[in-house]
Amino acid sequence: MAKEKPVKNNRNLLAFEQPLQAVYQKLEQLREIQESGKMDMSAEIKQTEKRIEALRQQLFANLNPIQVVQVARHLMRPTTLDYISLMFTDWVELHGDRNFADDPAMVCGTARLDGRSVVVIGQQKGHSTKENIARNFGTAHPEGYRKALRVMRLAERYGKPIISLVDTPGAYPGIGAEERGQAEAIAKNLREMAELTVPFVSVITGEGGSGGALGIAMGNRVLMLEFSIYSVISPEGCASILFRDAKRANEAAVAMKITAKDMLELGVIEDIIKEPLGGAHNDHQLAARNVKQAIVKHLNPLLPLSHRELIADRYNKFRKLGIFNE
Amino acid sequence: MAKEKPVKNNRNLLAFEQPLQAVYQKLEQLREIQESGKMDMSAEIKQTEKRIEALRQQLFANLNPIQVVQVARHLMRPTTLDYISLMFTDWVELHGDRNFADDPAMVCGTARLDGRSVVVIGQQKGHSTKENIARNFGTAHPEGYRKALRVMRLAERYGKPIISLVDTPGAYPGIGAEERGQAEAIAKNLREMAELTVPFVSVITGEGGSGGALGIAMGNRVLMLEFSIYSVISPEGCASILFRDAKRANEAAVAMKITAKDMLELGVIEDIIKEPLGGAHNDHQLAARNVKQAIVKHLNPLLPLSHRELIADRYNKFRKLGIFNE
Amino acid sequence: MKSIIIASDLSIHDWFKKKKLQRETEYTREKLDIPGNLWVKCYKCAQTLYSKELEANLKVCPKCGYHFKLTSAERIKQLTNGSPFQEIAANLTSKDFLGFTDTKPYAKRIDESIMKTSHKDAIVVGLTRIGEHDVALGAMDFAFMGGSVGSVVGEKIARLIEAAVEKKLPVIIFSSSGGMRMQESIMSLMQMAKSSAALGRLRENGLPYIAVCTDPTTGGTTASFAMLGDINISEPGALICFAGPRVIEQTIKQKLPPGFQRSEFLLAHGMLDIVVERKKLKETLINLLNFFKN
Amino acid sequence: MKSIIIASDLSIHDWFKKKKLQRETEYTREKLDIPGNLWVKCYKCAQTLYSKELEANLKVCPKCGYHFKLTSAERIKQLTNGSPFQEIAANLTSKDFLGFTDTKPYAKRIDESIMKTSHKDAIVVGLTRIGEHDVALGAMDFAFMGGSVGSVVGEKIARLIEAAVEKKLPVIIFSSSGGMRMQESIMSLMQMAKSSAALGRLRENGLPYIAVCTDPTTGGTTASFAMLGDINISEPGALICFAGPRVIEQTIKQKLPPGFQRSEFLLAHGMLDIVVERKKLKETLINLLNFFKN
Ligand SMILES: [Zn+2]
Ligand SMILES: [Zn+2]
Repeated sequence: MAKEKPVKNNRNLLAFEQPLQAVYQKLEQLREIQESGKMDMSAEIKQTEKRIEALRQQLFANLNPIQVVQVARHLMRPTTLDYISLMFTDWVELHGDRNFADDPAMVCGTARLDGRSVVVIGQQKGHSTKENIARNFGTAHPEGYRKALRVMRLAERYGKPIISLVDTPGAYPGIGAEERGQAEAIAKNLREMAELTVPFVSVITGEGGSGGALGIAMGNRVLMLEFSIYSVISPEGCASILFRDAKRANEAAVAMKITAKDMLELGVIEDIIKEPLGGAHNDHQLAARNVKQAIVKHLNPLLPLSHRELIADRYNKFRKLGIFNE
Repeated sequence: MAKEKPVKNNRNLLAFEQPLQAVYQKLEQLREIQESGKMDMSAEIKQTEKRIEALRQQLFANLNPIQVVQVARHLMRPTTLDYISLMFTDWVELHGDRNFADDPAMVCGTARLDGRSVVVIGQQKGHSTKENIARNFGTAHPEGYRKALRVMRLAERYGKPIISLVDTPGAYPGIGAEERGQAEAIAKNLREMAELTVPFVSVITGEGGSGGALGIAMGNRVLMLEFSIYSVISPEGCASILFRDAKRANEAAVAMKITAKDMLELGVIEDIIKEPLGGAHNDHQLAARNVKQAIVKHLNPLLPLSHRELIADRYNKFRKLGIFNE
Repeated sequence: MKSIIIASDLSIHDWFKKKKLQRETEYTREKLDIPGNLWVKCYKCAQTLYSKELEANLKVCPKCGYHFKLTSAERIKQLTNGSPFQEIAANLTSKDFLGFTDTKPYAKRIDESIMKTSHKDAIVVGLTRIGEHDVALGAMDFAFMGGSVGSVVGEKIARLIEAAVEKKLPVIIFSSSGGMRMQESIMSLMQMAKSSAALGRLRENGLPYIAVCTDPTTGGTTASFAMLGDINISEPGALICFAGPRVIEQTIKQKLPPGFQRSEFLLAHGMLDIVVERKKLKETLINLLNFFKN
Repeated sequence: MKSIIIASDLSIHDWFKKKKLQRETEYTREKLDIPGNLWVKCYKCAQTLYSKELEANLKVCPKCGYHFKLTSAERIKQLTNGSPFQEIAANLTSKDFLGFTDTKPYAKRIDESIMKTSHKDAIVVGLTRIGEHDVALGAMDFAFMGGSVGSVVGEKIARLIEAAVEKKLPVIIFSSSGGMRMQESIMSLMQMAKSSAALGRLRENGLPYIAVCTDPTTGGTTASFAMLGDINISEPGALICFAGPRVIEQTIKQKLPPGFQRSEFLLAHGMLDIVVERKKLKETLINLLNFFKN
C-alpha cells in the first residue's frame, strides 16, 4: 500500500546510495532536536533535505544498468496493487482461472480510469518476505496466465480497454508449473493478445522478466518506467550461461541492453515514464500519477480505432521487431 | 474391439437371458460332435440356432426397464472405440485438454464418415475390469469434458460436423474432479455446445448418465440405441434417495421412464436405432452399421444449414423441452 | 481410487488457504421457516439471537457471521430497496406429467410445497432495479422442494433471459438448489441444457450475466446456470459442488477435509471470482454493473 | 517450495502412465554431426550401428528406437519425397546489432555456425508438398547455435505464415530449439510475440497449423509457436519444456522424476495431441491434412 511518508522508504538504501547514509543520520539528529523543542533547527533541516535531494539527483543522473536492476527490484517499489489503488477507482478483484486455481502472483480485476471502465492485470510482488512468499515473488504459474487471459477475454467481450502492469522476474520454473503447461499458457496468451479487439496498453513497472513478462505485455503500446528493465533472461542467468560465471551479472546487464532507454531505441517500447527523484519507491503517489498520465496519453488515441484497426496496429507493432541482414 | 465371432459374446448371459443357457450348452455339444467329424450334426445345429434366435426374440420382445438397463450396461456392448473402428476411416485420436491432463475416459479425434471429415467424441468404457479401470469406467473428469470442448471447437473452426457417442454412468464424483471444477466444465460445455456453428449429432449408445452424459450430448439431433437409457440419475441412485432403499431400483427404473421409447415420446430424442437381436453386444458390426446409417440419415439434412440456422435449430430443440401448467 | 501424488509448487499458497478453511464439512441443516418467534438460535454458533436484530443484519448472525438462507422475496427486497419487481411467468406451476410416485406422489408434493412455502415453485424471476441499473433478476427458494430444478424453474430462467435479450439487460441469478428435480426425470436434466443455451444466447448478444451461488448450490444446478457467470460470486461458507459430499465420501470411502466444496475452497481452486459477505453484496453488484455499463 | 498434497482421483491413470515412463531424465547429449564414418554409436543404447542402415531407418535406432536429431534438409526430404521445396527468405542472416560479446563475439559465433553447419540460420522455411497437399513447412536446425531463436528465425516464421495466408495453405513447423537467442537480448524475446501474432492471423484466416515438437524444444520456443498447433505432435522421448530440467532442479533443490518433460509426460498432462514415431509421422500428417481439407 502507498506510504503516507514517502521519505521513510529511503531508509532501505541500495548499495550505490550509501553516500546518503551519513546525511540521513544527520537529518534524523536534527529532527530529534527540533522535536524535543530545545532549539529551532528548521533552517538546518531544510538545508540538509536539500543536500539529500542534490546528492540523490547526482546519484541517479547516470545509473549503470546493474544499478537500474537494483532500483527495478527495490522491495519498496510500488507493486501492481499499489498502482491500482492509486490510479483507479471502483477496483473489484476477480479471481481464478476457472480451471485449477487462483494464482496470487497475478492479480486481475475491473476498475475505472477517470470514470472509464477498464480491466487491469498484472503480476504482484510483495513489500516483505511474508508478502513475497504469499505472492510467490511475483512469479506466476500457468493458472496466473490463464486467469489473465480469461479476464482479458471478459474485457474484450464487453469492449473494455485492458491495462497490464508488468513486474515479474519471470514465470515460475517448477514441477507443477511444467506439469500444467507453463509454456502452453504463455504461448496461448501471446496469440490471443495479438487478436484482442480492444485497446490494450502495457506498462513495465519493475522487472520485465522474459516470457513471464511478455505473457501479459503485448499491448498496442508498451511503456516502461524510467528505472524498470526488460530482458530475455535475468542478468544473473545470462552471466551464468553465456559468461560461465553468475558473478559477471554486471557485464551481462551492460551487454544485454535492458534499460528503458535501450528499449526505446530498439523500438520495443513507445514511451518512458519519468520516475520520482530516487526512484518510484520514494514517492508512490507521484509515480502512480506519472504512470496514469502516460496510460491515458497512450490509451486515448486507441479508443476510436475499430476492432480490425486495433488488431492490425498490434500486429504491425510486433511484426516489425527484428534486426537482420537480408 | 469388434469381435469376429459375435456369437461368442452371448455367453455373457444376463439374468433374464438364463433360459438360453441350456440351449447354448446343447449347441456346443452338437458342434463338438460335428467338429470331431464323427457324425454330421449340421441339421441339428441349424435347428438349435433357430431355437436360440426364437427364444432370444421372445426374451427381448418386451424387456422391462431394469432389463434394458442391464443390456445398456452389458460388458460386451460396443464401446465408443468399437463404433469408431467400425463406422469411420482415418481415425486419429487427439489427446489432452491443454490444461491439466489427458482423460482416458473420454476419447476424441478426427475421422472420416463415408469420406467426409468429422470430429468424434465419446466416453469410453472397457470390456474387462482392467480396461474399465484404465478408462475409469467411462466416468470422465473435468479434463475429459475440457478435451471434448477443445476438439469440438477445433471442428467448429474448420467447419467439420461433430458426432458424439454417449456412454457413461455419469461424470466422476471425486475429490480431484470437484477441485478442478467438474460442474464448471460440464456447464461450460452445455453453453458452448448450444453455440456451435457446425452440424452436431449425438447418439446415446449405452448409458446416458445424467449431466455427465449431457455434457457431450447437445446435438442438433439426439438419437438412442434401442436398449440404451437416458436419465437424470441412475435407477439405484434414485431408489436410494427418493425411495429410501437402493434395492428398489426396479421400481425407480419404471417410474423414471428412461428408455429410448420414453425419450422419443417426451420429445427428448429424434430417433431410435434398432439393435441386433439380443442387443448390440451380439453383433458389433450390425450395431455399428445401424448407428452409422442413422447418423448419416440425421446428419445429411443439417449439412446445408447456415451457422445461424444450426444454432437456432439447436436452441429450439432444447428450448421447447419442459412440461408445466401455465 | 485415490493415492498420494507429489504435486504442485502452488503448495505454499494452498497451505495458507487450507489453514484458513478450518471449518466443518458437515452440511448445516437449517430449518428453513423461522416461525413467528422472537428468538432464533444460530445454526452455526448456537447463540440465541433476537429475530428483529437478525433481520436487520440481513439475516447474517451478528455473532459468527453465519449467512442464513433467504427466501426469494427477502433476497429481492435486500437488493432492490423497494423498486418495483415486474415478475415474469408468475403463474407457472409444476405438473406431474410422469405420474411419478416415490414415497409420495409428485402431484401431492407440489401441492404441499405450494401450501408450505406460498411460492409457486423454486424460483422467482422478473425485471427490477438495483441501484441505478435495470436488471433481469432471478432468485431461488431452497424451501420449495430443496430448490430442485424442474420444468418450471428451467422455463422461468429461459424466459427471464429471453426478456433480458429483448430489453438489453444484464442478468443476475441467485442459485440455491439441491440439483435437478428427480420427479421430472429426464425433463429436469433437459433444463440444464435449456438454461445454458439461453445463457449462450445472452452472451452472443453481448449482455452480461452475474451468477451468485448461495448455500447450497449443488448437482445439475451448479453444472449449468450457476457456474456460467461472466462473474461468479458467492456468499461465504456456501456449499457449492457437483457431486455432494456424501456421494463423494461413499465413492472414495473416506471423510472429506474441512472446508471442502465451500465458497472459499472454490475461490482457491479458481471457480469463483469473488466471495462476498451479504452486507457488501449489493455494493459489489452495483460496482460490477457499472463496469459492464460504462 | 514443495509439499505433498493429497490430490486427484486421476491417480490410477497417472500411475499407469508413470510406470510407462521409466526412462532417464538426463538429457542425451548427441554429437550432432555424424562424420563420414561408416559406423555410428547410438546415444541411448550405445550399440554400434551401420550408418546406411540408420539412414534407411529414418535415423531411428533399429535396436532401441532412439530418434536421432535430423537436420532441416533431412526432415524436409523425409516428408516431401523429393517434391520441389520453394524456400522463403533463404538469404536472411543474423546480425550482431548489439555488439554482444560474452566469451566470444556474437558476430564470430554467427560466422562459425554458418561455416560449421552450412546453414544460414536455425530454420529453413518454404512451400512444398506432403503427399497430395501443398503446405507451408518450416524445419529447425538444432546444430545452428542450439536452434536458438533470434530475429532471423522469427522473421522467417512470420514470412512463412504470411505466405501461407496469402496462398491459403496449412502450416507445419518442426521445432528443435534451446530457446531464445540471448545474444539478441530483448529482440529475441520479441520473436515470441511476432511468431505467435502471425499464428493468430493464420487462425483468423481459418488455416490450420500443425506444430511438431522434436527433441529438444525448450524455453521461449515452447512458450510460443511450438505449442500453438491446432494439433500438437511430438516424436517419442523428446524433451519439451518451458524451464529446463537443470533450472528446475536448482529452484526446487531436488532431482526430477524419470520421464519428466518428455513427450509422453506432456501427452499424459494434456499438452500434446499425439506422440508419433518418425516412421508414422508422414502418414499421420497426411491424415490430418486430409481432415482439414475435406
Ligand atoms: Zn452464529
Ligand atoms: Zn539405440
